[in-house]
Formats: sequence, structure tokens, C-alpha cells
Amino acid sequence: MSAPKIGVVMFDAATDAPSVLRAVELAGGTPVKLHPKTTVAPDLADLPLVILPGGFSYGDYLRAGALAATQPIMRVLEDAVKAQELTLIGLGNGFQVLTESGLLPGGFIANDVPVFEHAEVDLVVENNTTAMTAAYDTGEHIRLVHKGAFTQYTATEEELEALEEQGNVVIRATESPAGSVNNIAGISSDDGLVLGLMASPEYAIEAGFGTDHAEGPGQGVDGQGLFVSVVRAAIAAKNGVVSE
Amino acid sequence: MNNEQLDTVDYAAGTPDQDQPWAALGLNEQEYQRIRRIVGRRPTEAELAMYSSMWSEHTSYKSSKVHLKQFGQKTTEEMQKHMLVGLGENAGVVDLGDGWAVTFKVESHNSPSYLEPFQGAATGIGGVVRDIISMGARPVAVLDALRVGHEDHEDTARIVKGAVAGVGHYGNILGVPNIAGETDFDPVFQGNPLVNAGAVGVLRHEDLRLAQASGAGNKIVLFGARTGGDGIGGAAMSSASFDDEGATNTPVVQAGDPLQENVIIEATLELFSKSLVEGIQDLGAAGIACATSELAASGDGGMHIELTNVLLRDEGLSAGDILMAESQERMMAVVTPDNTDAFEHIMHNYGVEYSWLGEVNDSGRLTIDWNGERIVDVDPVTVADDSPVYERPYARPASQDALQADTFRGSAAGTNLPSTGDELKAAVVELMSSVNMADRSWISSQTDTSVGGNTRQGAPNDSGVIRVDEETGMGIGLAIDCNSRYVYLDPYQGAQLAVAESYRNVATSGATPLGISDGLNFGSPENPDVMWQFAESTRGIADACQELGIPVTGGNVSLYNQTVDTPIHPTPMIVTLGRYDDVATAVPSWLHPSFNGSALYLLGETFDELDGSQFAHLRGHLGGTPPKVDLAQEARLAGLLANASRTHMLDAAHDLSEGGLAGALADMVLPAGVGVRVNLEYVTERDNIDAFTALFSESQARAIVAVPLSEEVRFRGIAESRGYPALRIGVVDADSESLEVQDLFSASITELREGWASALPQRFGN
Amino acid sequence: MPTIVVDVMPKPAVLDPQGKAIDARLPELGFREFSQVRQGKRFELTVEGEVTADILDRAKALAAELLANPSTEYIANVEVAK
Amino acid sequence: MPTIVVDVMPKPAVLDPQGKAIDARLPELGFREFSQVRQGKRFELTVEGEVTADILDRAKALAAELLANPSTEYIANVEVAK
Ligand SMILES: Nc1ncnc2c1ncn2[C@@H]1O[C@H](COP(=O)(O)OP(=O)(O)O)[C@@H](O)[C@H]1O
Ligand SMILES: [Mg+2]
Repeated sequence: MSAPKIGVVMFDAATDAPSVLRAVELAGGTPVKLHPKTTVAPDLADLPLVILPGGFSYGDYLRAGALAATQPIMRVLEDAVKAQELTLIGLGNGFQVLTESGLLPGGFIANDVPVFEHAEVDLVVENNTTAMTAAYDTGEHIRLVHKGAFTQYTATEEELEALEEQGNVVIRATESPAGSVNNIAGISSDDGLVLGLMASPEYAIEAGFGTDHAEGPGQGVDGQGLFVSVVRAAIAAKNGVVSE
Repeated sequence: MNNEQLDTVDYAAGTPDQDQPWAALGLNEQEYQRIRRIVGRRPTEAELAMYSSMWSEHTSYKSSKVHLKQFGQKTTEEMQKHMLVGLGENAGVVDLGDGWAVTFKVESHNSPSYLEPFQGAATGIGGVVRDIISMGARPVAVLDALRVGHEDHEDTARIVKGAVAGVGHYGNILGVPNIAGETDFDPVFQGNPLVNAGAVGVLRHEDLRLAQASGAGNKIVLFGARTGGDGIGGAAMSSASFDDEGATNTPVVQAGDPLQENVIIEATLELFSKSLVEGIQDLGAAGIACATSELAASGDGGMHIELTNVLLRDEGLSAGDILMAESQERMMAVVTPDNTDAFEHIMHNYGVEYSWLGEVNDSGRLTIDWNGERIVDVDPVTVADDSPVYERPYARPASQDALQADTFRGSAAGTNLPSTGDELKAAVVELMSSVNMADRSWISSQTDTSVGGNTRQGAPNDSGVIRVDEETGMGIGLAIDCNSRYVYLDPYQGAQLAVAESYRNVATSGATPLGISDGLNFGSPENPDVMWQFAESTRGIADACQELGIPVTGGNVSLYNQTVDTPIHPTPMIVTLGRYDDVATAVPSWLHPSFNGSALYLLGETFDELDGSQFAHLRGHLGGTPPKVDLAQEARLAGLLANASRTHMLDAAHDLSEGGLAGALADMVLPAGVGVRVNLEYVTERDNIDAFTALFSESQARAIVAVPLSEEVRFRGIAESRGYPALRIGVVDADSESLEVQDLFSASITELREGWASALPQRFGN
Repeated sequence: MPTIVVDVMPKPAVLDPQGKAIDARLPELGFREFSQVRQGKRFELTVEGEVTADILDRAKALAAELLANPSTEYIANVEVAK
Repeated sequence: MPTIVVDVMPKPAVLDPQGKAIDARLPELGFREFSQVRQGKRFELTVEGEVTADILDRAKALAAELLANPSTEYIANVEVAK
């Protein structure tokens, strides 16, 4: 079967986009660059899954993700999600775009120590039934890069309760570098079509250029599982299999 | 400024006696008279602005030129081999093979960073990255070196927090990883901190472009950010020292917009790849004045500019202000008439503003009009290249003898040195808790090291390593180093030691050094003592490079770094660039748990060399002479390390510099908390020194390597065949959870780590 | 030309790490009179011509749509600058 | 408890990339009535007890010393919150 297409939105200055394109490719997908000014819906039968990559879109000066969330393509993607035709995944800054758009609950505030921090974070996959976690085991420990200055996840009591009760906290940090509430790192919408992860799996996909690992410095490639999951989900969607 | 009468060329010709503010612009009387002679009348206000900024020390190198010449003169043909573009361009370009090339540069942003550390450091990164893109290269890494005052001085937190955050902010939003740097605290930098920013870019040979305007009829275009009142007089100001009140003449702080630069990088690289520009120049110090005169002077010599066409952020600016403004994120390009549509198309696609300013002609004159009237009519070569050249007097200061005679061992500070196990252990803990040796992760974690996906290693390694070619794994290693205290004690030897350390760092990580870029930070050239330091340092660098066989590919000079009459320690910052066939062979400088059981070898010999050391600094002493330099030995060590890493014999390697063996061992142990057991007996016996000296002396041409047991025989073999002193001093013992020096002490990782990890965040964290 | 000011503050129930960091420094700097520092944002918008009630409404709409994030912030104030 | 508000804005001559980024977005979002957006900071300080002239002076001192960066920003306003 031909490599499934995965959309990647190329927001201005989304500095992680090149690595996300590469990660999709290494996982066996064909990345398709989507322009943020697009107002025409992509052919979703052919492109059932879109990633919002991370990294300072539009400078993040106002609030992380705020200006990206107002780009025309976001309306198009939102409509497709509402029509149950599209799975939308935000990584790092892309997760912030999703909360800014109201597609996921909660929001992001400054890190506990309010400066930019680049760190490696230990995470636990708590729900492996989503489009970004299916290739992992539930309970699996993974290590990814975490970076940013406004990466502390926050939500109201009710939102938190709902997230936890529905099993929508998909990935949790053992200790959030930013101080996120309940150590939340990755969440899902109720229908599983919108997913956000505050981490950068695209920097743990290639041995020697990854995170720390028992085998040696930089040998960690735990991010691969996320992109493999994404590619599988795209194949399933293309074959008409409804994702849960 | 005269608001009623525009100071046109005609008006200037008719008013020869009008007073002009040449002194306020940083010129002296002779220079002003020289300008009058060159233009054949009094210069207009705009012309004076151009000459004054282009003839400032910062832009013209008028005091340093005579000494910098030797970098070229001492570069042999053999050393030229890898150079595609040499000294004198925005940045040198070095061949990497397979059609790849690399360009790198270090720039100072000292005075803006004192005024406003965050923006000063941020725009330092932005500026040096534009130098790189104007060569046609894609920036792949940045680095920075900081010198700040005493850690407990009330102003230090402002500087260090601001500079660290600023370096991070700009590079992070650009999406260029920060992979190396250096930070040193010393009271001598209190009122005059140093912020040096470096960048490295890669390109294909065919994309190389130089800054020149040739071809009559070609169009001149300015693109990027609008012009505001930023940093007017900045070039002149960075050539003036700070007085007691701070800056004498405070300009509008230049604020950077990395989002804008991010877009400019992509737009500019597309211009290059589509061959749409004939020449290109970034706008830095002295803004449009500098860009137009340099482009014209290095091309066919003629250019006409309509200054009124410049897009402004602030409508109130005068013509002179517009010429000199240092607004960031601007580029100037030369485009042939048939490419202007394609050029505009790219600008529209990226949403970048631009305006056509004029064109190249064969008049041999640079003419600039403002509202239909001529305000500049000069020969651009006289502006860009004919600044005065000074042979400033220099002499070894009378105090130098006394300084060198005051050795650490002979001083009060050098008595009662630690000797028992407990004392030595306490000294190691104290050393590692000092701000100059402590954990740098508070700094490096504020920068994005992984963006780009090609970072093989960043901090806390001896050098940063970036992959260039995904297919072959070919890549580069980079380090920046200078021990200012060594240079102060002996500028010739100290500068050689800076080259040696930087070179050694790159070699220790397994790369083959190819060239250096230097950032020369000194006090006032009008002070003969300082000028002597400068002359000696440049001679030291040139000689060291000649002996090591690696060229100086470029650099930067920053003079007048002093507070009132006290110059900073001379600080020739050296960036060394090395090459890997495959970055997979890069060697980390710290111990990973997976290296458990490997043997530790000390390479090189240890002498009693404590003058200028971190230990002496800890005891408040600075005097004597720095460690001796042996460049032939450094080259042999580099060869040995390159060979051993290429053939996968090494788990880890760390060079010995500040803090000597104690510092290096702790540096290896602490990042991942992996213990070692070592025995100093062999070292003390062979080199006839005591344990204290073995631990804290800073003798050169040394490194520690961790060799897996399976490779020991092979490794001993090559060390022996190369005749390099190698002693097995211990083993990696992850279970010991301590740094143990047999028969002397055992320092648990917990106790070592406490002060080491907290020194910076406790003082400067939030 | 008149200016409209939009003030946006972190919601009381939401943590404010930036305010907290300032807070923590106050005693050390000798400012014991103040506590519970909160850091928000102030936007100034220039209006060409007069500020009508309509224009003020538009500013409120802009604040709600872009300048504030309703899940973490609230609009403290939208008014014509004095 | 009373609150003192301190407003800090980027100096007019200094580039304000934050405001610029918002500005650039406005036409597309249909907000053509506003231009030259500037983004600054608003601090709220809680005071225990009454806000005397003295306390207000202390707030001004705090603004000058810590809340505003004198080389790039100015203090637009220090007042008791309504
Ligand atoms: N200002 C800085 N910016 C980025 N990295 C830095 C900075 N200062 C130090 N580092 C990094 O911290 C580590 C330790 O620095 P240093 O002790 O000077 O190492 P070395 O002596 O091996 O050069 C190195 O990896 C260096 O690149
Ligand atoms: Mg060093």
C-alpha cells in the first residue's frame, strides 16, 4: 500500500515543523505541507489526519499559539473535526494552538519557573487507544524533549475531573518540568479526534540524535511510537475504519 | 540638527564655516579635516554621519588593522586548502567536501548588552545570524560566550539573567540550536560585560554569494523590518568607553524581532536558490550608510539611492538618522532588472516588506537624494575603505614584571595548601561549587539545543556537534574558549592557550579542527598597555594557527572595553570549527551509566602550573605566568584523539583546562551522576608532583578518556606508537556513587552535586 | 489620535508564575507593603478618528477574540485612554 | 483589600515586536478600526490597609526599580484600582 498522507500545517516560524515532516516520513507516512492561509478544505478522504507542529508560531509574543489559532486554516480543520472527518494532533506549541482554538479544554500559562526551559521529560502512556498512542503499551514509560516558556497546563476543576474520568489524560509526566496540573502532558477530546501533547516527540526518532537512554547518550527514540501511531491511524481512516 | 535648512551638497559647498558636531560623532580633529579634504568641501550632515560611523573603530578597524594583517600573512598555502572565502568578507567559508561548505563567525555585542542585556544579547545573535545568511548559508547553530562581573555584585544578576534569556529568546524563535558557549565571572568585567555571539551556517558551493554591487542598471532593494530610530550612533558608541554614569550618549535600544528574522532567513535562502540576487549585505552597525558604501565600494563603484524610499517605522527621522539607524532584521540586495518581478513575488509570498532604493551605475560616486535634493555625493571607497589606519603606540607595561613575579606559590594565598585527604576533598567541593566551575545547565536549558534535529551533542560537552549531511553523517564540531586571566598574565602565551584550548575541545570530541574565528575583546587602543596586549595576542593567535596548520577565517574586534581607566582583561575569544566524516563517532565529555567499567586514562603530563588557575582565582590570587604552551604536543594529542574516536575506541573524553584534573573528573562524573575510582600515585610519581598539584594544576595538552575494556589493548597501542604519555588512572564505577581518589578521599556525588548544581540557579534563578 | 486601552489579567483561580516570581523578590528588595502581585497585559490600540460606542464595542470584541484567552484570563478593562 | 495598578509600556521609539505581530493580524481578522497596537504589562499589587500617598510613592519606586525596564519601557500609570 502506498504511504498514507499526513497533513502538517506550516505556520510561520513553527520551528519544529521540519523535524515533524521528517518524523512522519521515517514512520512511513507522506507528509503534506498545508499552508496556514488555506481556506479550502483539503481532500479529507485522502488526508484524514493533520498535525499542528510546535515551535513559536508567529513568535508566540501575544500568547503561545494565539496567533496561529486565528489562521484561516484553523476554521477549515475545525469544521472537518466537527464533521467527524478529521483527526487533529497538536505537538508542543501545536497543543497550545488547540487550547487557544477551544478544540481542547484548559490552557497554558507560564512555567512554574517563568523562563524558557529545554529539558527531557519522563512520561507514562496512560491510554493507548488514541491516534497518537496506539503503538505504545498502556503503562509504557517514554522519554521525550520538552521545551517552552508557557508550557504549564492548567484547567478548571470540572475540566480536570472530566478529563480524568473519561480517560482523556492520554500521557502523563512523572514530574512535569513546567508544573502542569496533575502532571498532564497529553490529552484527548471525548471523541478522540483532537489530541494534544506538550512535548516534542520529533526529537526522539533517530538513534544518536534522540533523548538519553540506557544504551547511551542520545540513543532514545521513544518518539517513533507516536508517529507510527499516527501513520497507522491514517491508514485505518483511509480504509474506512472508524477510529475510536 | 538643522530643521529649517536641509543640509544639501550645494548648501554645504556654500557654507564652509558652519560648525559641525564631529566630536560628538566620535571623530577627532584630524579625521574631520581628512574628510573635508576627501570631499573637497565640508561634508553635509548626512555625509558626516556616514563617514563618522564608517570610520569608527568598530566598523573600520583603524587601530587593529595593522595587527590583523598577520592572520593573512601567516596563512600558508597548505592552510588555505580548505578555504573557499578568506578573511575580509562577512564571514569566511570553509570547504567540507562533497560540495558542502560551512561559514562561521563570532561577533561582540558588549556595549548594547550592558545597557540592555536582554535585547543586547538577543540582537547579538540576530546580527551574527544575518552575517551568515548574507553568505548564502542556512544557519545551523549558534553559540555564545559571556563575561560578567562578580557573582555577588548587585548588578550581575541583571546582566547575566538578561543576557542568557536574550540569547535564548532570539535563537529559540529563529529555530537555530544553541550548542556551545562559555561563561566566566570576574570582577574586572563588572562595568563592561562581554557578550559574544557566534553562528555557523552551511551551504552548497554553488550558493555562495558575496556582498558587492556590480552591473550598472542593477537595482538596490532594502527588505525586512522598517527603519526606526534604533541605536543611532551605536557604532560610534561601542567605540567609546563607559564613564561612571554608564553610557555617555544613550541611543534608542535596538529591539529584535526574531519572528521577522525567521521569515527573512527563508525568503533570503529562496532568493539564493533561485539565483535572484547579484549581491547581498546584512544591515548591522551604521545601517544603510554602511551597507550602501560597502556594496558600492566592493562592486563597480557607483550607486544612486533615493533615501526617501526607505520604509520608516517612525516618520520623524532625519536623513542622517535614517542613514545611521541600526534597526534590526534588514537586508540590502542587488537585483538585475529582469529579476525584480521574481524578487517581489518571493517577498509577497513570505509577507516581507521591501522598497526599491536605487541602482548601481558607473559614476564612481555614491549619491543619495532626500526629497529631491542631493545630500550625499562621495566616492564610496573613501567611506568604506579609506578610513585612517593607526599605528598606535604600544609598550609592555612596566607593571608586567611585577605581575609575573607574583607567583601563586610565592604568595600568601599559596601557603597552607590542601594536602590531607580531607583538605583535598573540601577543595574539590569548593572548586566545583564556585560559579566558574558550577553546572551550566541553568544557562544551557534556556536555549533550544534540539531544534533542527541534527544536534549530535550540545552542553555539557567540550564541543557542540551538528550533522550537516544526513546521508553520510558528515558534520561539524564547535567550541568557544578563552581564559582571560592567562591572557592578562601573558598576552602572547595566553592567546596561544586560548587557541590551544578551543582546538583541544574540538579534538577531544573527535573532530578534526579546520579553522578558527576570533572575537578580540580589549580595552582602549589609545592606552599603550592595552595596545601591547592586543599586539601580543594577535601575534600569539597567528603563530599558534600557523603552527597548528589551521587558518583564521574571520572574526571581530571590540575595543574600548573598560570602565573609567580600568580595561577589561584582554579576551581573545576563539571559536574552533572541526569536521567529522560521520558525527556518529563524536565522543561525549561526560560519563553515561552505560560506560560503567571503562578504564580512565590521563593523556599528557602534569607540571606545577597553578598561576592563573581556577584554584588560584578561588583564593583571590592572580599573578605569575600561565601554563606553558606546546602546540606540537597539542597537535599530537588531537591526532591521537581523532584516531581513537574514529575507530570507536572511546566512550568519553574530556579535555583538561580550568580546574585541572579535579575539574575534569568532576565534570565527567556530575552530569549523569556516574562515579569513578582513581589513583593519583602513578601521576604523582611519574611527574614528580604532589597530589594537590596533580588535582589542580592546569597544564596543557591533557585529556582524560574513558576506554571500554575491550578497547584497552588497542588504545594503549596507538598511544604508545604515537609516543603520547598515557596513564591508566582509574575506572568508571557507577555503583560507587562517588568520586573516589584512592588513599586520599571519597566525595559522594550527593555532596559534590549540591553546590555545583545550585550555584547559578540559587543566585540567578527565579 | 485617541487610544483605547485593553487590560487583560490572569483569572484569580489560575496560577500566575510571573506574578509569583515578582512577589518572591519583594521582601528582599524591601517592599513589604505589597503582596499578591499579579502580572497581566495592557494593550494600546490607536483609533483614527473619534471613539464611538461602536468602536469601543469592536475593541471589546477584539479583546474577547484575540487579546485574552478565556480559559486562563479575563478582560479587566476596555476604555479610552485618558 | 485595595489594589494598586502599575502599567508599563514599551517606549514609543523602541520596536515592539509583540504589538507588531498583533497589528499584522488585524486586517485579516476584520479589525480595520485599530492600528499601531502596542503590548505592555499591567501589574496589580495588593495592599493591606489603606493606600496612603506614601504607599503610592512606594509603588512608583517598585515600578521604577523592578517592574519596568528603564531602557526599553516607561511607566504609563500607577494608580489605585477603581
Ligand atoms: N553562555 C553559554 N551558552 C551556551 N552554552 C554554554 C554557555 N556557557 C557554557 N556553556 C556550555 O556549558 C558547558 C561547560 O562549559 P565550560 O566549563 O566552559 O566547558 P569547556 O571548558 O569544556 O569549554 C559547555 O558545553 C559549554 O558549551
Ligand atoms: Mg571552557
